[in-house]
Amino acid sequence: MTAAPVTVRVQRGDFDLATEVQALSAGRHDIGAVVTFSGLCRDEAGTLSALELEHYPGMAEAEITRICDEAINRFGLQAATAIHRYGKIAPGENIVLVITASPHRQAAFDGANFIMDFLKTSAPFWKKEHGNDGTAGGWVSAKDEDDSARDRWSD
Amino acid sequence: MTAAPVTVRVQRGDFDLATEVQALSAGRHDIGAVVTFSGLCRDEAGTLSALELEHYPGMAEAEITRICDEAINRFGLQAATAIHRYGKIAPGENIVLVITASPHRQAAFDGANFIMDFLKTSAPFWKKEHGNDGTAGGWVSAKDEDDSARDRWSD
Amino acid sequence: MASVNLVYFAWVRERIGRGEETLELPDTVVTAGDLLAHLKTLGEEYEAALEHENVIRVAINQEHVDHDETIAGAREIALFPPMTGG
Amino acid sequence: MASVNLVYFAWVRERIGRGEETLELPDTVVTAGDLLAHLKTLGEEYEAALEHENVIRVAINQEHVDHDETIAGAREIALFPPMTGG
Repeated sequence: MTAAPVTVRVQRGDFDLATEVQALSAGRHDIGAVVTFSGLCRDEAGTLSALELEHYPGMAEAEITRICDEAINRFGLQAATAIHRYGKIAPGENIVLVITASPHRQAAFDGANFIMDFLKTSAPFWKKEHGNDGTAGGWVSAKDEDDSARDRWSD
Repeated sequence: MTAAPVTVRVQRGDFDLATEVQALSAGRHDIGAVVTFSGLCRDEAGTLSALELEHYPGMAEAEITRICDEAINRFGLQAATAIHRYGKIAPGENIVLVITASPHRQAAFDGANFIMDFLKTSAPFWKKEHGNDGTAGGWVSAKDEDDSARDRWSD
Repeated sequence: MASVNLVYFAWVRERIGRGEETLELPDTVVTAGDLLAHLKTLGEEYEAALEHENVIRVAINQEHVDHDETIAGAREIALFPPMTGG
Repeated sequence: MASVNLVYFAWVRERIGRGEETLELPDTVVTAGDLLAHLKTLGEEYEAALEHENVIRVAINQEHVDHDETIAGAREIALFPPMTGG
């Protein structure tokens, strides 16, 4: 197990990047690198009114915490934060935030990358598309490339 | 050459992470992933009063811009920002910020990682340590591992 | 017969037509895979939801399990499609 | 003889004792490496600064160059140690 602080939240509302980075790093002099990943609702075609994120309350938090703990142990992170939103999210809005801190840069990069790969493939969230024309579109399909991205971390 | 916006600044004062991310992504619906890297002044031993960053004015901006342009072309980034501070920087303070944006997450991770590796080894900055006891310590030595990190991007 | 709470998400929930239910399971249902097979006998909504059994993910007490794992001790079993968060 | 602006940084600057200067270079100085060799004849402060020639980085008109590159057309030549930013 790890003594590094882990912050995990699943919430409807938006998050503030600067506030979360500050909470993770303020007052510490031992952190050399902080990496953040923000995942946004993307709509290049202009046909999307919103993504609707469904989640499994309880398990979502538990699974993300397991992923963060694993990343901390594997990469020697000093802290990790993961926040995932649910509900309707409009194009351009935030969906997910991951923050990692470490003494040196590569661990922070790898830790955030690892957390995102597992979050995509094992955290219980599902996306449904709502179209600009009022239609409730289909459920987004899981991508093989997300499984491949996860599998590259296997030893 | 690239049409993706590049923001490069070399400045004495601090930067604000949220402001810079906002400037890069506001009003866009085509960005799916934003990665930020913050490099901080680290002092685990508690013996450092400050790092002093010297730079080569003009070339520092030009070289960082070249690195960002290369990253944009190589990884298909939608935008890149790199801000590097100079002057005296106390433990816990920011030294450098890199931000990348792309449709999908791996390009944003790789782009920020690439920019940091080249920024470390080819942007004209030099660090000098100032000790808590009033001594001006030595110049920080370049690390072989930074050259190795850069060289892994060679095709 | 054991009683277990079942929860469904995303298109599994939509096709079955409810988000949760409590069912009595016959003793012949030992593994998660057995559970899926049993549910498919309960009506066409279950058949439609679980048609492609191999893509259905199962969590017991909020942890992922393979289809061949036992459901013994399960308070809550969740069935859902592959995840698409992040 | 060509006149060129030289700029120095970090411990190269400290050891030479100044941050910039303009020098007339003899025509025998063709490459960046020739320049380093020439400077080392100008006094012990240059010798101390450039003792380990292979670690000294050279930039011409604010772009990195190898020691075997020509300095023809240089308006500004910079000499400095390996970089430690970021």
